Amino acid sequence: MLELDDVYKSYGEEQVLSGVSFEMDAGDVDVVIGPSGSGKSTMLRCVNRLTEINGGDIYLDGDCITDADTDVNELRKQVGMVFQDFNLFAHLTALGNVTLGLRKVRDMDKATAQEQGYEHLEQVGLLDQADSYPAELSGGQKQRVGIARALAMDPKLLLFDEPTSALDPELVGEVVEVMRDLAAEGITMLVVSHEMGFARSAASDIIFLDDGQIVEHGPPEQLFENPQAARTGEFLSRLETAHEEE
Amino acid sequence: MLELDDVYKSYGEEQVLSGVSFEMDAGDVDVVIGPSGSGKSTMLRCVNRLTEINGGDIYLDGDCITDADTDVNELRKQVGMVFQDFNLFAHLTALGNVTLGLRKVRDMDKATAQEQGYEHLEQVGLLDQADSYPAELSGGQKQRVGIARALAMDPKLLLFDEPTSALDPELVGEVVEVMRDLAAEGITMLVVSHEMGFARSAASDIIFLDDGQIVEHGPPEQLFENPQAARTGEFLSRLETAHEEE
Amino acid sequence: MGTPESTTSGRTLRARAAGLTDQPLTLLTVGVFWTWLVVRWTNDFLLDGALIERNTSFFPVGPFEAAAATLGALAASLGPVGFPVGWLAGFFEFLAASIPYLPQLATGVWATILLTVLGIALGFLIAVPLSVARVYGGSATRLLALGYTELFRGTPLLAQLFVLYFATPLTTIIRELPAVGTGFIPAQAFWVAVIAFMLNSAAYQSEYIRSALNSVPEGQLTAARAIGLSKVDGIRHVVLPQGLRYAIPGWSNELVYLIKYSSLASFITVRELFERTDAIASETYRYTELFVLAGLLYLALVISASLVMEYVEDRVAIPGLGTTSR
Amino acid sequence: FGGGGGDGGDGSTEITAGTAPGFPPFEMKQDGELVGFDIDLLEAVVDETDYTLAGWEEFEFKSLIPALTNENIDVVAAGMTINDERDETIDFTDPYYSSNQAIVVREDGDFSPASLSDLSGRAIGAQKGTTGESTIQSELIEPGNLDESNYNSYGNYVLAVEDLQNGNIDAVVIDEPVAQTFAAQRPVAIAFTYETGENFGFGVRDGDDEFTQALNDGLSTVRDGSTYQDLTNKWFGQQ
Amino acid sequence: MPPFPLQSDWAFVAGNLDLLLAGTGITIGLTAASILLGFLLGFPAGAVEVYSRGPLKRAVESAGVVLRGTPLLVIIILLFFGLSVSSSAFVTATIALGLRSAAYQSQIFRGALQSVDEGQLEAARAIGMGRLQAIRSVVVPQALRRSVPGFQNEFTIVLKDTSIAIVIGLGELLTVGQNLYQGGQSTAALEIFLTVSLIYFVLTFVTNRSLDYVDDHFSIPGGERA
Ligand SMILES: Nc1ncnc2c1ncn2[C@@H]1O[C@H](COP(=O)(O)OP(=O)(O)OP(=O)(O)O)[C@@H](O)[C@H]1O
Ligand SMILES: Nc1ncnc2c1ncn2[C@@H]1O[C@H](COP(=O)(O)OP(=O)(O)OP(=O)(O)O)[C@@H](O)[C@H]1O
Ligand SMILES: [Mg+2]
Ligand SMILES: [Mg+2]
Repeated sequence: MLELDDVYKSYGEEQVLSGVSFEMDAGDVDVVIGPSGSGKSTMLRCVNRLTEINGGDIYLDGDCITDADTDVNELRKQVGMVFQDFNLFAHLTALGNVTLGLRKVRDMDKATAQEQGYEHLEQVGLLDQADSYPAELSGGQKQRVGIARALAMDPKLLLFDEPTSALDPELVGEVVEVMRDLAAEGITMLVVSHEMGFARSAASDIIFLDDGQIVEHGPPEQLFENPQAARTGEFLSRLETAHEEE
Repeated sequence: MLELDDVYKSYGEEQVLSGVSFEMDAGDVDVVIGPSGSGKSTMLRCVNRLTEINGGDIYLDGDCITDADTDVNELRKQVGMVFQDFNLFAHLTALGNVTLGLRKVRDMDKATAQEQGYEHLEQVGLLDQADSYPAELSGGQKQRVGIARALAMDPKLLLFDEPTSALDPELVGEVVEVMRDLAAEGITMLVVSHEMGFARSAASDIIFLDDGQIVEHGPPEQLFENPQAARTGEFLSRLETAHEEE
Repeated sequence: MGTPESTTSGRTLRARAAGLTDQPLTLLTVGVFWTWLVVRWTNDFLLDGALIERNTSFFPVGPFEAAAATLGALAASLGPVGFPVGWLAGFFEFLAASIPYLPQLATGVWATILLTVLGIALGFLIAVPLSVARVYGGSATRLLALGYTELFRGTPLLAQLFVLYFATPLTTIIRELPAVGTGFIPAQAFWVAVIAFMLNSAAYQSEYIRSALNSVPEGQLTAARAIGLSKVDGIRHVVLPQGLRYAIPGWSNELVYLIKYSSLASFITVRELFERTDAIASETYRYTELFVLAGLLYLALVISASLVMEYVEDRVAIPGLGTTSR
Repeated sequence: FGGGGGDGGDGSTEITAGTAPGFPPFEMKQDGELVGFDIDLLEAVVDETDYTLAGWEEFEFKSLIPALTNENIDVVAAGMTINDERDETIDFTDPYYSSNQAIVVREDGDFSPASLSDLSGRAIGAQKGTTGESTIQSELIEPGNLDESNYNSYGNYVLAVEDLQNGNIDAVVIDEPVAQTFAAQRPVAIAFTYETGENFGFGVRDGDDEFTQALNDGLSTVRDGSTYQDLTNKWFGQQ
Repeated sequence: MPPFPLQSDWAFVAGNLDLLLAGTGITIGLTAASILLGFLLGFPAGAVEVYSRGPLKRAVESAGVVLRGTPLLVIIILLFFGLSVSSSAFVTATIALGLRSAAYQSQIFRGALQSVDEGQLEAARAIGMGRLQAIRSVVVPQALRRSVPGFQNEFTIVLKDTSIAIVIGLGELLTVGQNLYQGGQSTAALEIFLTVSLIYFVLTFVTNRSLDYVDDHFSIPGGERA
């Protein structure tokens, strides 16, 4: 479904990704963890080509999508993205956010787009808020609109970049719930997140990225209970300092 | 040391605090938890009179500090505050942040103020960053400067308003550590925080605030293991949804 | 944030905003312009014409005229393809025509600079309390400050100059002051213009500063008060140092505006750059050349001001303050 | 200039005149209407020719010559003195009025000069681009009798007289008929007149000879009849 | 006729109010035409400064610097007498004011476009929009709302600067006012200036309040006020 093959990426002097390779199958939910600055966001952004890579290849359903002649707009319809800061279109209602892509990218007429828009808002439990503007929504609601907006394009793969880290602790639950539902529906997702609860219960694989390299990659049980690399263990223990005894 | 006696506070029509009463002794560390909008921040801000109350009294070391003739600037020297968003003075270095109060409020000369400033930066482990501007610091470092700034005024009581919730997960640890050290030194602290690890291990008492009222108040073991009110249990379980199985 | 990358991106942002001011050619031109001005002023004002007689240009007209003639002939001989040479000839013709007027214009430039600098600096002293009153004042002071700004921004500067000069006893009062109009100190009309520019630009400056103060996060003042600073001290030591930095780009705009609007002082007989140009033009009828020349001198002043403000902004820059997103 | 001269007038017989109101009684606005001696006179003169006057355009005085050379207008009737500098740029018709410069002072003031040399050391004013200004330049400033900083130039006579009343200047140099009207209306007086022997003429484009000739012919017809005298009586009263 | 009938100064102003109002009409027309021209040129120029690279951007920036750096008085005189762009004073004044305003409006729109969070453009691209389309459907609608305050300022400035058109003889408000007291009928110079100022003040006040209303009307519920 998705394959990264020896991907390199640098910004000027700074090497951000150094030979990243992994594969995921349709229906997989892979969770990426790693310290700040390790290249997690960059890796996601390479997959829908918001950032261009310097070396290696990325394949989606067997097609190399990092060729120069790939139509990036076409690619991005197939790869949805959910942002940490939501990035909802501030001048549009929740429904407007979800339907903009349908109307301007998929060229749907207004009525059909709205119909589909309502469906996706229902999917994330926000039918009631269809006419609210982003500034009128809570963080958790914003993020769910962000998810609905990505789903509306009917993507093969959904990317999530720390979808809950800008949320109040008690609002995290509602977004995690929606993600869990999507996972259960078999939607393929690549998720950067440090929500350990979600990672343990919903992830097919955990990918630990450090300094632009995949240090460890495996199912959650193995990675959490029995980390192979010393760095993985160290990072996990740092993550838990604050939550100890819990 | 600190006593709130039947404190009421409203913003216009909206009743934010409705008869809040509790006491804490010197050396206590009380942790306040509760849903968003329940009045936690408002309660803290009443204690150093960043917000004025509408009813009841607040006593600090036996003096009523909510009298009209209390000198608020004098009071605020005795009650330090650490903010969720740090609120570091953006135009001053770490050292400048710590010494501004010493120089302009305590009227110290520059050399003495700097000497003390360095001491407090050392206390939070930031001597190396004395000359960095806020924008050059990581979140955890910023918050530690915020703590040093409050400590510099040599307050009787320190207020913390969600000091870690704006931090990257792996940076939370360093701030919690500093707070734990302060607790160990016997500094009196009133902390709004949902860091359960810290609450369990360092709190003398937990105060659960809901809808402007204290629903439950007791030592952490009792409150977490055996919540008396249904609402407390419900809130705690919502808090843990995202972290379940951890 | 605060990494070397973000500092450089801040700098490119600013350079972009300034447009031409980062080109070496511009810097060279500005350098030549100021050297000429300073030498001219020193000669005319301080040395009493020791280097060269007042009103006599440093540059001889002859060579430029000769060059223009030669190039003109060359252009003619080249036929239709000679037009770039023709332009060059026109340029030299323009220079030759301009040279005799340069000394008088340099005197006008001096008055323009003095008017602008005094007007903006004195206006600043009013603008800061005015903007603080708008943002932090009680309802009465707020209203008063609002009234002031609306009044001075809502009526033409020309009308303000007129009222102050012809309809108030200001000229009489200033005229009676010792030393006014003698030696270096300009006569009353100049000072009336300075007062008008001060009052008018204070209104505009206060708007820029006000919006900059508003962009200082509220938490900054809260934090200042939380360590025991009074409101006034908090504004003074925390909000203003940040707000004034945010205000620099807008304030620079106002400076540029004032340089150009100082030309209106000619209306009340102040002999600044525009008045000088106009006077020479109405004597010689060489409107086009003279106004192009005046335009170039104003442009040089404006670019110089932008350069100075860029330097100031750079000097007082603090990582993370004002360089992003503006 | 002058290369294409003549095409403004002879292509069609319609001409546009330009003036600068604010110079009573030669030209001014009353109730929104342009009126004055120049206005009536030029209309009478053009009536005597084959041309028709399409209308008037108003400018600042100093903009009139550029407007003329630029073909915005075809003739200037604005109390414009014929002098050499102007003659280099444009042409003039025969003179239609002779005027001297009057030196105007405050009526109640203690300053009563009797000759130009009495003005030295005093602050004096004139309207920019007028004969008054050139008189000050050539008779006072250039010989060194007046410091340049003592001369104030105004966009308009009215402002100069206003400033005289304010006390910022001690004398104004203006065309004599204009000075008389001011003296009649304001607390100012004519101290003395300076004989320049200057003449007003209508300004026309350099090389527009046919048109100039027509205006000159018209002017002599008007002068020979009673019209000219009628207009002088109307606008200069007792003269 | 007596050339100088004596009248009370204020009565004189009142008697000539119709003329002043006619001048006001020209002032309003000139302002509207110039602002419109300024917008039509200034908005694309601002967009070019933000989104384009290379010679086009450099050209737009340089033109902006020159236009912003030269006094309007000089621009008007050059266009009328130097380049003779049109024999109509109204057209020339509109072009001069419009070009100058375009240079300033481009900066207003540049700032507004830049102030829209980069994440907005990114999010639009992430759902498959082309760059141009993303700018048009997501960035521009937000930027236009944010430029209202800057636009208000610019409007006020253009309105008052129409008075400079007096140098090419355009009979707008200030010219009419000057002609009145220079007509020799009255010494009401101060009264005329005060009246003219009042008219300008009313015009700026009314336009600013109307633009406030427009701003309110188009503001995004719950969103920040620019
Ligand atoms: N546009 C850019 N230009 C230059 N450097 C960049 C850019 N984007 C990211 N970087 C750098 O690349 C490195 C990796 O950044 P990235 O955002 O991928 O990390 P991350 O793992 O997502 O971190 P975080 O957990 O903080 O989001 C960092 O050092 C960052 O400074
Ligand atoms: N300055 C204010 N003006 C009006 N209402 C306010 C103000 N500050 C707070 N409120 C209201 O008071 C209530 C309590 O707010 P408070 O910030 O104390 O809650 P909180 O418990 O700290 O919430 P959170 O966890 O989101 O920080 C909220 O409904 C809020 O809208
Ligand atoms: Mg990231
Ligand atoms: Mg709070």
